[in-house]
Amino acid sequence: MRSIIDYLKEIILGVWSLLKGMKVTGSYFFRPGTIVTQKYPNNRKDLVMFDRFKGEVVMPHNEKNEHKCTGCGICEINCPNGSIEIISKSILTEDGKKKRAIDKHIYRLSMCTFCALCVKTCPSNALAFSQEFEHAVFNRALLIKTLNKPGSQLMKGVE
Amino acid sequence: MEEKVINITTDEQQEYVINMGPQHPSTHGVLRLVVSLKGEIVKSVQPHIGYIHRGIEKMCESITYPQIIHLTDRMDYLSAHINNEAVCLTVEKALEVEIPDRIKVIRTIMSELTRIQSHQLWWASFGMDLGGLTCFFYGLRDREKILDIFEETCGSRMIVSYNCPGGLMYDIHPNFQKRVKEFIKYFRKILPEYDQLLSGNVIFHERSKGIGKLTLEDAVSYGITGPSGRASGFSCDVRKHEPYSAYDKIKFKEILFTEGDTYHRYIARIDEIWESMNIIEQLIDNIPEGPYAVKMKPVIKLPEGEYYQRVETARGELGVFIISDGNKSPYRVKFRSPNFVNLSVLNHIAKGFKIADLVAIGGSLDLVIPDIDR
Amino acid sequence: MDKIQLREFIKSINPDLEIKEGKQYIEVSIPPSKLYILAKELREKEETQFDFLFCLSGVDYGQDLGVVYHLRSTKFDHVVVLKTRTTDREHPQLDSVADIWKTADFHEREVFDLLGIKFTNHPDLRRLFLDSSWGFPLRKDYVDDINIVTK
Amino acid sequence: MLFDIVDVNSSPSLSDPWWKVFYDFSSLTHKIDSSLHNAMSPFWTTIAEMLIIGVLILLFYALIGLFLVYAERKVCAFMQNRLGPNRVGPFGIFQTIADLFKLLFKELIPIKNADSFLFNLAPFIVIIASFMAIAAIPFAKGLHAIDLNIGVLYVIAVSAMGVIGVLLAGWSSNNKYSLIGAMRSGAQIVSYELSVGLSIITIVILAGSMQLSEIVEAQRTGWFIFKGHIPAFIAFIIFLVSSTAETNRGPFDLAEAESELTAGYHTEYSGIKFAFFFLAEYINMFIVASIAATVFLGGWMPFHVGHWDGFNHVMDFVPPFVWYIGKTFFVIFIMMWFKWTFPRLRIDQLLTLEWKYLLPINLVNVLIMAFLVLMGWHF
Repeated sequence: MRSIIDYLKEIILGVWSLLKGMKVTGSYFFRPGTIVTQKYPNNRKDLVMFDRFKGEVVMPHNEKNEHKCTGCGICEINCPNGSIEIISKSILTEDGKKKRAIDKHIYRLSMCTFCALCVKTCPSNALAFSQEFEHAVFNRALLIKTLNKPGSQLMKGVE
Repeated sequence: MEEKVINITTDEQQEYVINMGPQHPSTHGVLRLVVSLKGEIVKSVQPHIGYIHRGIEKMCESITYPQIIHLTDRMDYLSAHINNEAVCLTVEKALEVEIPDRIKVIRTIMSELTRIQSHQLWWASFGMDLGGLTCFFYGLRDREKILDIFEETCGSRMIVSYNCPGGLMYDIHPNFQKRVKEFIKYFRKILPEYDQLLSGNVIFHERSKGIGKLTLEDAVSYGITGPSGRASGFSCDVRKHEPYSAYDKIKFKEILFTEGDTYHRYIARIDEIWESMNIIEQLIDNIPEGPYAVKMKPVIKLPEGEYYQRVETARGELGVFIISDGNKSPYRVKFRSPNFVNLSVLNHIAKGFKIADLVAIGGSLDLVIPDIDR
Repeated sequence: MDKIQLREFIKSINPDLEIKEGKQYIEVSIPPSKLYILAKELREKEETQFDFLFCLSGVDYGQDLGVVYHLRSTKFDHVVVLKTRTTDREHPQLDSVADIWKTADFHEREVFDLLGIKFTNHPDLRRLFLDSSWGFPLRKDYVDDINIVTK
Repeated sequence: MLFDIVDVNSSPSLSDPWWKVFYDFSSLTHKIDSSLHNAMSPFWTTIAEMLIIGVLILLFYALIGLFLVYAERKVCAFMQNRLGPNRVGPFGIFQTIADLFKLLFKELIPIKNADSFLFNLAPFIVIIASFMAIAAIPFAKGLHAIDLNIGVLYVIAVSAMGVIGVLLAGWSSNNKYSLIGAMRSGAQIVSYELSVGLSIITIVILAGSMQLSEIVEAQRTGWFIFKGHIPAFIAFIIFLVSSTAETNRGPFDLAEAESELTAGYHTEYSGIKFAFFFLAEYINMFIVASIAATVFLGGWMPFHVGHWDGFNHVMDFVPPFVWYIGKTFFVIFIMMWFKWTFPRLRIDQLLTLEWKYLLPINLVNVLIMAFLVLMGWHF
């Protein structure tokens, strides 16, 4: 008799535990307000990324097309993957001295691991992260980017 | 007339060998298990690893200490922050740098958040291993909230790279405390649902109780650490035994069980989530003022010698062993990764159970394959 | 046991060992031939009970190949580091400790795979990550023109 | 011949308005039958009727399959806090049609060491088994392809035939996972067939007939699940559980067990052959749900409560076909709810559940029901 009671108890408790699980899923079924899905390409307009989001490395330019990069090469040394390459040239300053300046700041997005060492170690804060995250392209060559804009110059007062 | 060949098959020849993986839904990555079966019963499991061996230890020998950190993210990607912290602690220990309290507290909070999100993902995939697909979505839904906190402060969601030798990359975001408190409040309400959905279930109890028993002796001998080891009664919480960061200042309980089966490995992790939330609640309102990083030399060179640092990741004890010869890059780095060691016990505990149990046991050990392969 | 006691105790087992006070732990250098015996004693002696081998790392010291064992006792919470070296780079051989600590099984396979140190009496010494055609990548003289890129 | 079996009692009159046909399809079928008879000989009439019914059922089959796949995806998505398909068409309703085209155009990968004849035969066996079962289901009053006098037995027997296809698929694809999946499926269906049969027998005792139309007719005064007291309710629960197991759906989807056996018996199938298995799974679910609706929930009979005449009249106003579909989808929803909530059982626990729990309870239940019917204690 005892065993039969235990047997029935086992069944009832088992079914009860199953019903509790069904309560959880069922309650979500009848509360569509809790749905967390974002319809991504449709909400592109009002999608705001966090301001620290590491999308890709960019070199901010001001309105006079000036940047802060002196071409010192610290970012190149610090990059663990060799995704930054700096091609420098020598230019004549106003007072007739020869000076090193960047010709091209090449950044290979495909090799970047977003460790932020370049941005952090840059002595003149020339680099920053943008919030751009849609990096997909059809050609790998497009992932090699030149960060300084054509014709840009070093900002005054940055050494 | 041809001679008749009589085949005498032994027990061993009758075994039915199947390859689980490298592409298999329940190996959680490119792990290959060669399983010998007899009927449904597992006779032996041979793990074959190395499909994503990247040679991180070799790579570390040619790069500088700050650069190592971004590689450790990619070992156990679910405990990324804790891995970073381990390397930073080793470097700081070697250089004998005094770390301000603010950094320690922030590191502790971040570590515990990492632990919670790792256990959430584990819960999600463990539920899926057992066939309850809904668990997967609930787990990921809640994990997203922590990842948002990470994204706001660190700039990335999973591979955070938030530590650097001597402190942190940036200060915490102004919203950090508010968001963490919101999350804790939310998750304290949601976590019992996990229990109702999966672990309160009679099917779950049947599937997990008494499955894959690991005795204390074996756990120590195999070196099984983390929640899996603690479920067997192996007191191996580095946070208690060798406190680092701010763990010596806070009160928390080491979750210990003695049964060591799949069910208790599960419960150990769930209890750890509760405990982690307690730790965060103790710290979140008391973040001291101070700098977020100590000024370090531009080129970090460790003095000659050997340094070992243990930390508790979400899966167990991570050891960082650095041999330095005084250069800017280490002479030899060894990562004692918890998953690598935990995998070695799989054959021992899965023998004699069924295939479905093998999946459950593998899920309960919470393996992360990149950490095994490194 | 604290560090001094531990030192005395190891001295008492084997008086001619080189014991060094490391930065964190006691470091015992031991020739390969005596390693297994000492390891077994440390594991089984009532006073030490080093039952948890928490790290086993192979190191290429340039001339020699060596293995470092980090041992801990779960009962007393003390730690000792054993170090052994072999000068033979062609056929390096060490005794396996896999029957003392089961965790050494995988660790030794890893060391064999990456450094090429053979462990005698190992239950199942196969390569772990790489296939048999690879060299031993963690050795300092390993060259790989394709996969290792230097600037 | 096929059409006029349908209805004997009702006398259709031409004066009824056109919408009356939704309450009684027999007038429509009679009309078609008689006009066909006028046009050709009885032999060709039968052939033509078979053709019409075949095409209709095929169409229905495809539609139901497509809709159920969509419904399942939506239901599971809502349970999992997701939106589910939402790209193709409004609310993603054309998603499954897009999937169908994808499956149609996919390459049928030939397996080198497979037993190609059996390999190709297996999906057809599975789909034909479900196709045959659908013929005997009463969709509404007068909408009933063939009303066998052993309807219940026929449906159970035929729907269990699908396992042969599953076994063949697993064996012939020469894949170890498939074989394990197929063997599990075999063991599972052989044991759960028993429970399905016994739980229906409980109701057959109450109804006193195995003819599906009579079972439905007997529920005019009240559905069997209410008429039969607790035994009928227990039988309903057991039927739900064991029919979920019989259709290889979660939490009893051991034959596929995607976290253990990747995809089980249909691992090696691709394209439209895979689609056949996929479709058959959903149609089997529909069949067992409609059996549950017919036997326990009164088929196309509306819901009536005692002497609430006004209420009963409103219920009568809803066409029988809608009642039937509503009940069937209610059962299907419960089965989906099961699937998306519970973890999967292990094979030995699956058999334990059958032999140690469902079967003994079922046997006792049959006895109690027989006793109730003998004493006349049912409503």
